[in-house]
Amino acid sequence: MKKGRFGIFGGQYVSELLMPVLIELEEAFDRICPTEDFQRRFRGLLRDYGGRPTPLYYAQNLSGLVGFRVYLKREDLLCGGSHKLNNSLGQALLASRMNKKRIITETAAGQHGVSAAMAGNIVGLETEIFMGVKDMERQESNVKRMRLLGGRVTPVTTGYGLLKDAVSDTLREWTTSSRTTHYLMGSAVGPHPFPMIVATFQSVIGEEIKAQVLEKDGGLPDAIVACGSGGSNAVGAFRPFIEEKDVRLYFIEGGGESLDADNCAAAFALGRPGVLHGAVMQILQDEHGQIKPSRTRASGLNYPGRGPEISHLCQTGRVKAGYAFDRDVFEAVRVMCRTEGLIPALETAHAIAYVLKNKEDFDRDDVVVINYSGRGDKDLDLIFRHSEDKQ
Amino acid sequence: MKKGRFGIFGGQYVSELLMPVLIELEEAFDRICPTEDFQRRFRGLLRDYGGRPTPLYYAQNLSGLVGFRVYLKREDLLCGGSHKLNNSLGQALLASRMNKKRIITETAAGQHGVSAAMAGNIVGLETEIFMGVKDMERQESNVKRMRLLGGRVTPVTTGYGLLKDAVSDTLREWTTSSRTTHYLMGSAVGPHPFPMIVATFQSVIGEEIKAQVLEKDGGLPDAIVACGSGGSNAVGAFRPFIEEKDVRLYFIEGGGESLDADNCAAAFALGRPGVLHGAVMQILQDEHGQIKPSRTRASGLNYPGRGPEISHLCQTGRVKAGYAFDRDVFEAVRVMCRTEGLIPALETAHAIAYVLKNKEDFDRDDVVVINYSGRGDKDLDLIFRHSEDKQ
Amino acid sequence: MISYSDTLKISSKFDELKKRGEGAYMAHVYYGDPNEEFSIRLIRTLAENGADLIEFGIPFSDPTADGPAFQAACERSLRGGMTPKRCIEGLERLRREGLKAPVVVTTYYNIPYSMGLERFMAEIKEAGAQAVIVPDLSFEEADELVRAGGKQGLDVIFQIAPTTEGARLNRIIDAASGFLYVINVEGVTGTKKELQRSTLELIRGVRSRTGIPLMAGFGVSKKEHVVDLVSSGADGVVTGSAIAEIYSRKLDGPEDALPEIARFAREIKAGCVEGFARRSLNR
Amino acid sequence: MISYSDTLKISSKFDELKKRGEGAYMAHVYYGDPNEEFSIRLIRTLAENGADLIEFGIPFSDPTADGPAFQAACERSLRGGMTPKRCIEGLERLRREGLKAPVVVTTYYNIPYSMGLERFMAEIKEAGAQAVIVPDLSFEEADELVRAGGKQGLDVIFQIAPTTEGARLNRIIDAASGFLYVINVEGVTGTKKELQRSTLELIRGVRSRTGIPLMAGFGVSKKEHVVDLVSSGADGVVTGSAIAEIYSRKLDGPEDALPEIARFAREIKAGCVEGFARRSLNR
Ligand SMILES: Cc1ncc(COP(=O)(O)O)c(C=O)c1O
Ligand SMILES: Cc1ncc(COP(=O)(O)O)c(C=O)c1O
Repeated sequence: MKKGRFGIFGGQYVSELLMPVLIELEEAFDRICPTEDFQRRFRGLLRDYGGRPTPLYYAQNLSGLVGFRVYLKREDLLCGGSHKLNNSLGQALLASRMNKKRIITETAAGQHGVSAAMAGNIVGLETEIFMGVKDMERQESNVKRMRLLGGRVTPVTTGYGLLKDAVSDTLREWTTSSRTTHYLMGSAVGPHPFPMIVATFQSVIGEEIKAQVLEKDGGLPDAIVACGSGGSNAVGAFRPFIEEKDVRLYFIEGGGESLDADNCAAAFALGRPGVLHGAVMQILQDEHGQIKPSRTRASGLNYPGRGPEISHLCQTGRVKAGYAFDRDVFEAVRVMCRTEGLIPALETAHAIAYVLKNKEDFDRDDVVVINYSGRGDKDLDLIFRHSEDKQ
Repeated sequence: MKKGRFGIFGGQYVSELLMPVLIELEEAFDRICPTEDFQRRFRGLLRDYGGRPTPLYYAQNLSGLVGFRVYLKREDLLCGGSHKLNNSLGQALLASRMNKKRIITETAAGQHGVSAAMAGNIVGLETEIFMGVKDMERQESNVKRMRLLGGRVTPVTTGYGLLKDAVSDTLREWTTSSRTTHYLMGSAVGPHPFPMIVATFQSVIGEEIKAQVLEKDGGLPDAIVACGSGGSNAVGAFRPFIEEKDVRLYFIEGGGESLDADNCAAAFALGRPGVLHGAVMQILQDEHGQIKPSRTRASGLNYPGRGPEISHLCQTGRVKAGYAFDRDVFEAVRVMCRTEGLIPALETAHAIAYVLKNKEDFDRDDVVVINYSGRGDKDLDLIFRHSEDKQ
Repeated sequence: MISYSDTLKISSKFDELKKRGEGAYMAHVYYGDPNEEFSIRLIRTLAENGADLIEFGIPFSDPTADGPAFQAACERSLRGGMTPKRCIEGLERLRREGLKAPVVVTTYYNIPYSMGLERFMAEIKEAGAQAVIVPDLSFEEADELVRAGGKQGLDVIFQIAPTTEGARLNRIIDAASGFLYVINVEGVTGTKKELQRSTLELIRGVRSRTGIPLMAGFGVSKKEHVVDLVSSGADGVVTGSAIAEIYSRKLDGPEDALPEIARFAREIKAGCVEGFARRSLNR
Repeated sequence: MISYSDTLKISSKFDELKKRGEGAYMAHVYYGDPNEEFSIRLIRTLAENGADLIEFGIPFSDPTADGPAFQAACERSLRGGMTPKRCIEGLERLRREGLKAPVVVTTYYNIPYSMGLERFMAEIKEAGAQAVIVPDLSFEEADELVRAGGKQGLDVIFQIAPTTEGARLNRIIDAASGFLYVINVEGVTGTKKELQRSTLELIRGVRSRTGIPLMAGFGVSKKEHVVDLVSSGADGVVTGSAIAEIYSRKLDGPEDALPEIARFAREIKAGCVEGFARRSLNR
């Protein structure tokens, strides 16, 4: 397969202005990342700053409820509250080794922006974060976090004021500053080498799952379930299992109100391959090729594209794509709170909701790992308002 | 020393209604806690649910700033965002083994209430949390968390509507229900056996520090700094070092605006021994023995009493008591954000502020461990408003 | 210095009442709520209308054994500037002005602890008290206060509760002096509509083990309660919150509540008499 | 089907201009902003007032290489219901109504990708285009589109930027057809006050390596820019955002802006002529 390609997906569809920095980045990644020095610092930060390994928690009460064994891979316990830091630390370190002076990035749920600001401070680089104005409203607490951390949060008003517009603006900013600035891509999307870099840094999740489930359960899991849009937490969790054909892999998108609703983000059900932000991906778009924004309640699932790797894995059937509707997502939050005392991020709750609503996908003696990608602190107001409304 | 006594401190000053349950509790703790079965479940939950061991993080940037080596014991990464879960899981497990049907407790910052609700769900016990109305306002997000987790949050309007009043109301409730209900005491305070139980469950912090600092730095630390009011995180961190006379121990209280201000919580500077909520403790009180509430910006430091063990350690000079004023605490938050990308809880920021303001207490080659007791998510609005005001 | 006749001794009071065939009525007030003058008149009214003993409360900021009525009473009194010293002066004044009933001072342990146990006991003794009750002082921690009381000839009253059992119960009974305070309910002070069956069983059980006077308190607010308690073996009852509830409805002019309080006290006392009579019948 | 004379060929146009001693002026518009009728009149105005080539933009929802002016243009056009198909029909109409300038269709890669590359190239060819520019299509990914263009005789215009260097620069130059689009600035489209010195060096550098026509774009908004660029070796310039900025101040009646746009075009064209003249002097 051509470098940077996953089947028909991937590639480098960017302005000529960016090609040189992408080439530089790939070269630097290939050169720096494998060095012992980089790995020692990266692994050290993941462990001591991030809190890795994150636990694999046998969710006894939830298992009792669903009738099969469920483990949660606790990325919510990673510093910052989601899996995002794995990638941010890796790329920030890389950027500093590349002598970049500054980090730019975009964020939707704010989790990535927070982790980028953290990582920027650790390596001593300025951080600017582009964020759609709509997302800024919905994820106000994360905006505060980023600003407290010294991150400059730049509101994006173009387009729909959502994540895709923020990515566009970050790319624009990058074209003006790529010599000094690293674009810390937040998910496994964008032009090559980003999907590869992000997946590499995130695959620590899957490596840990593999070792932990072997230790705790004596074998490989029967299924791994992860939510996503760009797909970084999913690819990170899935990577070490792709060749293990007996391990079923599920990728859960935001279903919004329904498949017909205009907030639906089920790109595998409703989209088709297209080119956006530098790569061929599975994309939500209209008949003419204009990109459609989605607006599920989970800001982090509203990117219209699916990263090249997850696009390919779903297209070829290795990964099963599913979705969860908003109402089931809120119910999943409730169940998680009551059974295990954990408030999940709305994104994460999609994976839980899928398991709760599709019990027939799993056998009585299946071992199912849910990649518990983040905690719900950022969604507290939304969740609380919803739970009040229901009473 | 008499059981339950630390020098002149401690004891069991409670209504006769509660003596039988305290005796039952002590007996149950002594019987159940050492069993392999209990320890396996407790340690298992701490690891897989809680995320222990929490890292000991060498804060390179902060160290550079202060001029000596600073390690952070990352209790902020514990599930729920502070050290409180160590104790809540232990007591909730104990309560369920004692066949109690229900947990009651109080909370100020809400961190303990959240951890109690989590632990309650894990062991399948109902949880009711008493919280002063003033604290409910200031820590609104934690109130939401507790309620989402199914905890019943009961507003306390008596007295000043602060933590001490919530403790009083919880004690009152306990006198009516002690046969079926466990009072999950949130700090190392209250009548014997609570201070012992809480310190035992929290001392996992210090045990880990000891092993980790030996591994990372090749020796014992020169100093350990912890914030506190009841003293659970401090005692937990200090316990394994009390006999190591070369390790200096610092206990940092809330200084409020100034020592003269009526929000000051510096009980070791301003208080004296007294009896409250079941024990002889160092207490903020007026000349007549009426308890004085404090109202520093950190809800979790406003308990007017210092647990018997920390009271004794400070009285005998083994631990040095210090305090930090509000303005230095907010500055410490800023420094922490910028140097290490971490937003500390306001309580935790007191320990950091002390180190920043008292650099002369430490030598150039000192190794200082700050017990980083919690993350600032709960204080986000307060911190953010303060940082905006300053601009 | 005021001198007190032997009749003020608690044991003499119980002897006297037994001879008269009456249960004892102890009325509990927090001094200074809502002001000193009212407390003086309140105590006088109670003593004149049937209260045999006065439980004289020194307010504390954190009265953990008290329910809402007494919490509010403590708060009001403290907000009015009340201090332990002024309370003791108030007691002295009551004695000076002729109060003849034995007085049991009640407060939380930090008040004597703060003043110094010896000094506290000496001062209340001098002011005219016969005993103390410290609701947050467990039997296990009481030695020091008992010792200080011993020096002054003051009884430290112990409490027992429905949850007190077995060997501990016996130890407390054996160590009791003055009288034993039987906590009727599992809970804090405050009026209750009904008396629990188990309360009467508790009284009967303790009665069968000891001759020391038993005073039943917590939750008593009606004559029927009193009759039942005394006829079951209690030597008397305590009411507290019930009184505070009456005047706290008229805080603008609490004196207006005194006639109703007088009526209430007479009824409780009547219950003490009737209960005692029934007890004799029961035997 | 419409037939086009050879004069529409891009190479012929450059030959002709060179013969006349002029730099080429390419005017870039997004079709349909704010409506189709205006775009038709705008393009006609530009062609009549000095534009030698038309860069005909098909709006895309996420124009990542464009600055604020063109982002807004795309948004307005799409909000008005514009589709790629209607754009192509618009181009056809322009040809039918006599537009003689070569047309370079520009759009983002998802538009041809979505329609199918072959079909897209065939349709724009048939409508009258001579070339395409796809700003988010890197040289490395261009093979397929070049192949589809080859079948139709359409040039795929490559871009080079200040950051393009070394072997890659040479490879792109060697593969270029039609002309090379030199991106003047590190950044997106949009007007700039000043032209950077480095831009002119870039032009000179590339000029020395190749004989293919060089069109300099991004940030061009003033005659002085144009003179400098053309005199430094560019065969022409592109203006885009500058035009959109003029009419976007009068969106209620954009036609009112046409006289100003005509003036603007004439000035840019004058710069092309003057720059060329100076170039000859420089030699
Ligand atoms: C908690 C959480 N989970 C999942 C995601 C989705 O990102 P990805 O698809 O890259 O895993 C996000 C994005 O913000 C997130 O915050
Ligand atoms: C983060 C944090 N640190 C410290 C404390 C103080 O508690 P303790 O004195 O029991 O350690 C609290 C109490 O709420 C807290 O939330």
